[in-house]
Amino acid sequence: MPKKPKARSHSNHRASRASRPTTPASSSQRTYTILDYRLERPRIELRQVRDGDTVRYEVSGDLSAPVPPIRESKYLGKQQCIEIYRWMLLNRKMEAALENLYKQGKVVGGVYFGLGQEGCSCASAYALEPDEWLGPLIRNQGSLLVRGFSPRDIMMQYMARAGSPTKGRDASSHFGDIQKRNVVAPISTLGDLIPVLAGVALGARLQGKNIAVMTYIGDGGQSTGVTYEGLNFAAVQNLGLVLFVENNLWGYSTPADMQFLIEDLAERAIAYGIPGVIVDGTDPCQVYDAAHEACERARRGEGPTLIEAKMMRMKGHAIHDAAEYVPKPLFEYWKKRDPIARFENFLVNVKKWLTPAEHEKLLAGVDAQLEADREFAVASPMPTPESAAGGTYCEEGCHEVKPKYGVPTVKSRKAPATLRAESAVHLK
Amino acid sequence: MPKKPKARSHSNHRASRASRPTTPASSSQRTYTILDYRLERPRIELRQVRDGDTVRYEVSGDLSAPVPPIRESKYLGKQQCIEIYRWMLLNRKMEAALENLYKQGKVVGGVYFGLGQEGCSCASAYALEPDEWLGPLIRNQGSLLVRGFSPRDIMMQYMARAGSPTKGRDASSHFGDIQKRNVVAPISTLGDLIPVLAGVALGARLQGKNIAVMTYIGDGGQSTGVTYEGLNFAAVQNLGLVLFVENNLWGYSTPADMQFLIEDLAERAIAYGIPGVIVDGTDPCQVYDAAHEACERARRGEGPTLIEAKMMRMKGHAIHDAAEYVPKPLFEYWKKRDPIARFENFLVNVKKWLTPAEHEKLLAGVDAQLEADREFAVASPMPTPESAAGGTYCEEGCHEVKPKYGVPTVKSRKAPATLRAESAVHLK
Amino acid sequence: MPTLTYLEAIRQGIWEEMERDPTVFCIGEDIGIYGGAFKVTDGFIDRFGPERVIDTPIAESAIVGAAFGASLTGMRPVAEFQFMDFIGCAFNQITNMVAKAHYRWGAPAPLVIRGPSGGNVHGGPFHSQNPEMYFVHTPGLKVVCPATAYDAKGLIKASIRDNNPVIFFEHKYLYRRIKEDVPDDDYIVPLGKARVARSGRDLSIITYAAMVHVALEAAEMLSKEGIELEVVDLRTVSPLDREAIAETVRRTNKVIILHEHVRTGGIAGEISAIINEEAFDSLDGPIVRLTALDSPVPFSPPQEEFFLPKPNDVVREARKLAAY
Amino acid sequence: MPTLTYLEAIRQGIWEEMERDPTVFCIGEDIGIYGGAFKVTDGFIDRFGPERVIDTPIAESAIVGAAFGASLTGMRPVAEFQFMDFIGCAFNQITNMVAKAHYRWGAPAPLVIRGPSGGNVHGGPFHSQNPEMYFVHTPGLKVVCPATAYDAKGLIKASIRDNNPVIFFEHKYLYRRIKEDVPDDDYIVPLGKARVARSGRDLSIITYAAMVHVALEAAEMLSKEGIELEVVDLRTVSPLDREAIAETVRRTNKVIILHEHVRTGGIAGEISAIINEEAFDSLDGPIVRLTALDSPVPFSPPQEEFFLPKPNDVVREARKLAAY
Ligand SMILES: Cc1ncc(C[n+]2csc(CCOP(=O)(O)OP(=O)(O)O)c2C)c(N)n1
Ligand SMILES: Cc1ncc(C[n+]2csc(CCOP(=O)(O)OP(=O)(O)O)c2C)c(N)n1
Ligand SMILES: [Mg+2]
Ligand SMILES: [Mg+2]
Repeated sequence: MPKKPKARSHSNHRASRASRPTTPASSSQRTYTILDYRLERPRIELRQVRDGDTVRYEVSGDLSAPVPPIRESKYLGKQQCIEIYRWMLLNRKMEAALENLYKQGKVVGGVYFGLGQEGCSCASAYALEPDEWLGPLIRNQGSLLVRGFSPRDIMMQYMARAGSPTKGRDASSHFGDIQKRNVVAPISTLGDLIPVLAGVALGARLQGKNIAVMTYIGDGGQSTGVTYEGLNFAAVQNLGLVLFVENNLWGYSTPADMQFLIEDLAERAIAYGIPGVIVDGTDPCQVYDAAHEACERARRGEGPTLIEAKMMRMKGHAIHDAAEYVPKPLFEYWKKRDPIARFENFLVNVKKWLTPAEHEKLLAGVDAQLEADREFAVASPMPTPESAAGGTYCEEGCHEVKPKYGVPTVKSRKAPATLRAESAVHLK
Repeated sequence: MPKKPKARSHSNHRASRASRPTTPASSSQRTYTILDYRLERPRIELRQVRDGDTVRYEVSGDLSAPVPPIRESKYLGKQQCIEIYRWMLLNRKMEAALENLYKQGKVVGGVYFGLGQEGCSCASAYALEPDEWLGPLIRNQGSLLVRGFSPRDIMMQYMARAGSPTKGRDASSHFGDIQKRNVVAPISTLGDLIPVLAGVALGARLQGKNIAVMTYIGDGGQSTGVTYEGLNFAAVQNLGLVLFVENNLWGYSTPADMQFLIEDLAERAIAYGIPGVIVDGTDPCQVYDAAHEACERARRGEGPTLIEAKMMRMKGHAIHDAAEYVPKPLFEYWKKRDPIARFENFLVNVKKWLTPAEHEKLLAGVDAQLEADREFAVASPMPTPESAAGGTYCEEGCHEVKPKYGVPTVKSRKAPATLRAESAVHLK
Repeated sequence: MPTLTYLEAIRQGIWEEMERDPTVFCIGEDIGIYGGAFKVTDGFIDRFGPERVIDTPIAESAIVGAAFGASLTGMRPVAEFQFMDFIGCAFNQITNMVAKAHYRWGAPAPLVIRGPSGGNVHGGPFHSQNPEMYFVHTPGLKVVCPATAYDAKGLIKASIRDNNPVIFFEHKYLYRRIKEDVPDDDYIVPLGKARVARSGRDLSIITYAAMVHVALEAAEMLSKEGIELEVVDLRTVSPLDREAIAETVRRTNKVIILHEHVRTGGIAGEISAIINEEAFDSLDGPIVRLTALDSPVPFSPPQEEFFLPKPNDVVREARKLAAY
Repeated sequence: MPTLTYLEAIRQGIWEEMERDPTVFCIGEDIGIYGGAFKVTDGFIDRFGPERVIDTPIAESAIVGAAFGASLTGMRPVAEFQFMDFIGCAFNQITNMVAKAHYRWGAPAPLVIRGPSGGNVHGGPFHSQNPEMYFVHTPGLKVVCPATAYDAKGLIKASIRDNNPVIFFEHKYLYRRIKEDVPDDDYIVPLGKARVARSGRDLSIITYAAMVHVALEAAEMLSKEGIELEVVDLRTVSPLDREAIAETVRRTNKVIILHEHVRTGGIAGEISAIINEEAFDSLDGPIVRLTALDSPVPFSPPQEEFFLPKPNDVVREARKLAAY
C-alpha cells in the first residue's frame, strides 16, 4: 500500500504524530508513545460476583495507596492556579446549591454532578482562548463557568426558568452561545459533539484561522460510533480538536471495564494516528498542561489530540441514583484524591500561594456570588405557556449568518464551468 | 482506574491479547504485537497534485520492486491449495462471464468485481466450518462460492431472475441463507454486518457452542462508526468474530490515505485490545493461515481478530467506473502481483502439485461449470410483476424459528420474581 | 388477580417469556445489576444470569446488530433502549438491515426493541420523544404502544413471540402512574388489534398510549354535557387495525384523532387517509387532528403542558365537531 | 437560454452559489477528483480547490456533524450523500443535533444535505429509496424535492441561502432524463411554494418529484377522454404549501395524492389531513392515494414497475374518481 501519505497539498501540514510507531515495520513489535503525566497508577480490580441471590460488583487491589502530590505545572503561574481553583470551587459549590434547590423542589427533572471532576472541567476549559470553542457534556458545568456563563444561567436551566439560556426549552448543560462564548450546546446522545467541534475548527480554518476546539466524552460515551467517525475525521482533516476522554470509571451503572478491553483509553489514539496523553483528572495542573499542549498543537494546525483523564464519578449518574452498584471502597479510595482538597493543600500549604486569610476570602467571595445568583435565579419567572411556540425555524430577520473569523479568501482558479463530457455513472 | 479487568465470571475466558502492550505502563513507550505475514512491504506514495486546470493523483516510490513468492502455508496441504485455487478461478471466470452478460445487456444495474482479490475472498472463507457463518461484502463473490452458492445463483442475482436467491428482489452479493449455508445477506451501508456477525456468534454461544464468524470491511467502509461499535462489542463480549479488513487502496474514488492517518489498518486492533494481523491479500496461503488461526481462536472462545489484507482493487468501483483517477503505474505494479497467476506458478512450477495437463483439466472443468451455469441462468425466467408483493412480514406458518445449535441450557437460580422495593428512577 | 403497574406488567411479561422459552434473552445498557434506567429488568440478572441479561457498551447500532445476528440463529432477543429518543443511533441498522431482511432474503428477525418514550415527565427534548412514526413508515417492522397494564403484559409477550421485528414503545408517563388487575398467568394480546376503550355514539376519538387516558378523561367530562365519546385505543400502530378504525367512524360519523407526537407527518394523517378510503361516505364532519406542536418537546413544565394535547383540548374540539 | 438537464441545473446552482458566496463549500464522499457518484460536483475541485470541495472518509455522521459545526461559524456547507438511502447513518445527528438547534438554543444551521433518491432505475432496495417522510416528520428541517431542471436550480440556490437545515432530494431518475431551458443567471425558487404544473377543472392530483411527470403523462391521456387533471407540484414537502393544496381542492373538488414512497405514513396521509382541515366542505369524493407498495423497493424490473405508481394507475383512479 502507499505508505506514509504525504501531506496533501491543500490540507495543513501533517505534523509528526506522537503516537506513530517508532519500531521498524518489519518487526511484528510496534512501539508508540503515550504521554503519561500521572504520578500514580491505581492498581485496583473490579469484578462481577454472585453473592447469594444477587449479582454485584466487588473491588480488590491496592486500595490504601498513598495520595500523590499535585504535579507542578510547566505553564501555570500563581495567579492562574488560583483562578482555576476558584472556578473549581464555584463549580462544586454551585452543584451543592443545585442539590439544595432540588431538595426544595425547585429543580425540574434531575441534577447532574461533576463531583470529583471539577479539576478536569475547569483546568481544561481554562486552556482555551476566548475566540476558541467548547462543547461541554452534562458533567462539565465547570467548563461552562470558565467559558463565561454564570451560575445563575445554570441554575435557571435546572429550574426551567424563562431567563435560562434556552428560555426554558432545554435542561442542565444543554445550552450554548455562538455569539460571544463560543459554546456548542450538547445533545443527550453521546459522541455527537465530536464531529461538530471538528466542523467548527474546519469552519475557522476555511476563514483563515487555526483554532483549538475542545470537547469531552466519557468512558461510556466513547463506545459510540460517532466518537470514532468524528475523531477520525478530525485526524485526516488535521483539525485542532482537543478531545478529553473523561474516564470516571462508570457509565451510568456500567463499569468502564465493560466498555472496552484495553487498559487505557488513551491507547485508542494509536488507531487514529494522533497523540494520546494520560493525565490524572483530579490534578488540575496535569489537566491544564496536557490541554495547553494540545491547544498549541491545534493552533499550529497540527491536528487533534486525545487526552484521557482518569478519575472517578463521585456520585450516582444523576441525583436519583444512589450508585449502590459502586463498591464502597472505591468511593473511599477516590475520596482521598479529591481534586479540591488536594489543590487547596497545594496552594495553601505546599506553594503557600494563598494565605489562610486569602483563602477564606476567596471562599467567601464564591459563596457570595452563588448566593446572589441563587436568589436571582429563584426569583426569576417561569416561562409563559405560549413561549413553547415558535422558534423551530430561523425566520426572516431572526439571525444574520456571517463568518466569524473573516470572509474566506478564495483562490481564483481556472476551470470550465460546464459538466465535462458525459461520463458513466452509477445507476442511470 | 481498575486495571486489567478480570474475566467476568459469566463471559468466556479472556485470552491473553496479542496486541496488548508488553512494555511497563510507567514508560511512555508502549509496544504491541502486530503479526505481519507479508514477504514484501510496498513502498509507494500517493499524493494529490494540481496539474494545470485539474487536480489528480500521482504515485511515486519503489514501483519496480520484484514480485515476492507465495509464502508456504503452515496448514494447507496440496489438495486444499488446489481446491482454493479452483475457487479463485471460478471466482474470476464467473466475474468475466458477468462482464460479458453485462455487455450483452442481460445484467440489470451494474457489476461489482473482486479482480485481484480472489485469493482473499476464497482462502478466507475456506477457513470456516460448514456450521459457521459468513457475511460477505460486494466483492466477496468468491466467498459465496466457497460457502456453497453456485455461479448460477450469482448470475441470476445480477440478471434479476426469478430463480435468484432473492427471487429478483435484491442484486449482486445481497443474499444469504440461514438454513444451510449460514450466510448473512449484506446491505449496502458499510460496516453494519460487523455487529450482526458478532450477534450470530453470541446466539451460538448462548446455545452452547463457540463458533467462528467471518465478515469483511474495506479500507473505506471501516471508517463507519458501526465498524467500531461492532468490533468493540465483539471484543468485550469475547465473540469469535474474524474481521477481514480488505485494504485494496481505494474506496470508490477515494484513496485509503484519505480514510485514516495510520500506516496499517491492523493497528486499529490495538484500540480494541484484540490481535491485529497483516497479510498480503494476493497470497492465498497467508490469507488462509491468518484466517485459520483466527478461527481457531474463535472456537476456543478467545474472541475476535482483525486481519488486514493488503491488495489492490484492479478495476473501478463497479462496471460503470473506468477508475481514471487511479494512476496507471499503480495498476501495473499490482498487476504483477496477480493472485491467480502467482498461485498458479506456485502450484504448477514451484510445488509441482499440478502438472500442466492437470492444470488444463482443472481450467476446463471450471469453464464447463460456468458455461452450464451461464446457460441455466440466461434461460431462467424473470419474476412476475406480482411477485413484488408480499413477504414484507414473516406471516403465520412461513418460518419456524428454532435454535440452530441446540436449545440453550438454562441455569436455575433463585431470585424473587417481583420488582424490589421501589427505587428512585430517571424521570418519574 | 394481583394489581400491577404498567411497568410491572411489562417486567412480568418479559420474565414469563424468559422462564418459558430459553431462546429469549435481554440485551442493553445498564440492564444487569442496575436493572435498567427504569428498573424494567430489575432482578433479571439475579434470576437469569449475566449470560441472558447482557450489559453492553453504549453502542446502539451494535446492540441492534447483535440482536439481529442472534435472532438469525433462532434466538429471541429483547433489546432495551435506555430512552427511545436514542433510537436514531441505530436507525440504519433497524430500517435497512432488520426491517428489510424478510422481504429481501426470507430471514425472519424475531427480535424486540423496547424502551421508554413519551413526554409529560419534564424530560426535555431528548427524553420525551415519540419517534414511532419513523417506524410506522418503515415496512417490515411492527410498532406497539400499549396504554394499559393488562395490554402491556399481553402485548410484550405477543411481541416476543412474533417472528417479526417489533418496536415496543413503553410510555414512561404511564410506567408507575397506572395500576390495574393483571392476570398472573400466560395470556397474550394479539398485535394489530385495536380495542374500544369506551363506547359512545356521538363521536369517535382514535388514539393510543398515554393519550388514551387523556381521551377517557375528556369523555367523562363530555358525558356530563350529553356528548358520548367513543374511545378507540389502537394498541398497535403498525399494522393498524383498519377495520376497527372504519367501524367506529361508521358508528359515530365524526372523528377526532389524538396523538402525542408532532403533528406533521403524524399518524393522524395516515388514519385520515384510511378513513377516506374505508368510510368516506360515513363522514359527517371533517376529521379533526389533535396533536403536539410541530417542535421539539420543551423542558419547562408550562411549555410542555402547552405543547402536549390535554383533556380540555379534546373537550373543546369535540364540542365543535359535535355541533358541526 | 441554455438547455440543461436536471443534474446540470443543480450543478450550476451550487457552482453559482460558490462563486457568489465564499462561505459556501461542499463536503462528502468522492465529490472531489471524481466529481461525485453522479458527477454533480464534476470539476468543482479544479475550480474551487480541495479546501472547498472536501472528500471525506465514509462516515455520514461525521459529515453531517462537521457540516453543522462549520455552519455555526457562519459557513454554508453543502453536504452530499452518495445515495439518500444512507441517510439513516446520520439520522441522530440530523434529527437531534441539527434539527433541534434553533428551537433549543437559537443556533441557525444554514446547511444543505443533498443527494440522489428515488427509484425506477433498478437500483434495488438500497439505491432507490425515498426517505423524505422521516424528515418531513422532524420539525426544524426543510425538505425539498424538485421535479424540473428550472426548479432544481432555483431551489438548490434558495436552499443554500436559507438559514435552516435543508434536506434536498434529487431524483436520480430525472438527473439525465429531463432537459429544459434554464436561465443562466441568478434566480431562486422560494421554498414552501407549490406550483400548478398543469391546470384542469375536473380533478386535482397533488404530487412532486418524478411523479409529477407520471401525473402529466396521465393528464395527457385523460385529456383525450375529456377529463381535465390539475397537476400540483409541491416542490417543497416541508414546509407544505397548505394554501396551494386547499386551493386546488376548492377548484376541482376531487383529489388524488400521488407519491413514490411507501404508502403507510406517507405524505398522502398528511395531505389528506390538511384537506380535511382546510377544504372538507369542498370535497365531492374520497381522497385517493396512489403510492408505492408497503415494502422495500424490489430490484427486478418487472417487480419494480409493479411496485411503483404508473401513469395507467393514475388514469384508472382518475376515471373512477371522476365518476364518483
Ligand atoms: C447514544 C446514547 N446512548 C445512551 C445514552 C444514555 N446515557 C446517558 S449518560 C450514560 C452514561 C454515560 O457514561 P459516560 O460516558 O462514562 O459519562 P459519565 O456519566 O460517566 O460522565 C448513558 C448510558 C445516551 N445519552 N446516549
Ligand atoms: C455508509 C455508506 N456510505 C456510503 C456508501 C457508498 N459506497 C459504496 S461502496 C463505497 C466505497 C467502499 O470502499 P471500501 O470500503 O474500501 O470497499 P471496496 O469497494 O474498496 O471493496 C462507497 C462510498 C455505502 N455503501 N455505505
Ligand atoms: Mg463515565
Ligand atoms: Mg477499498
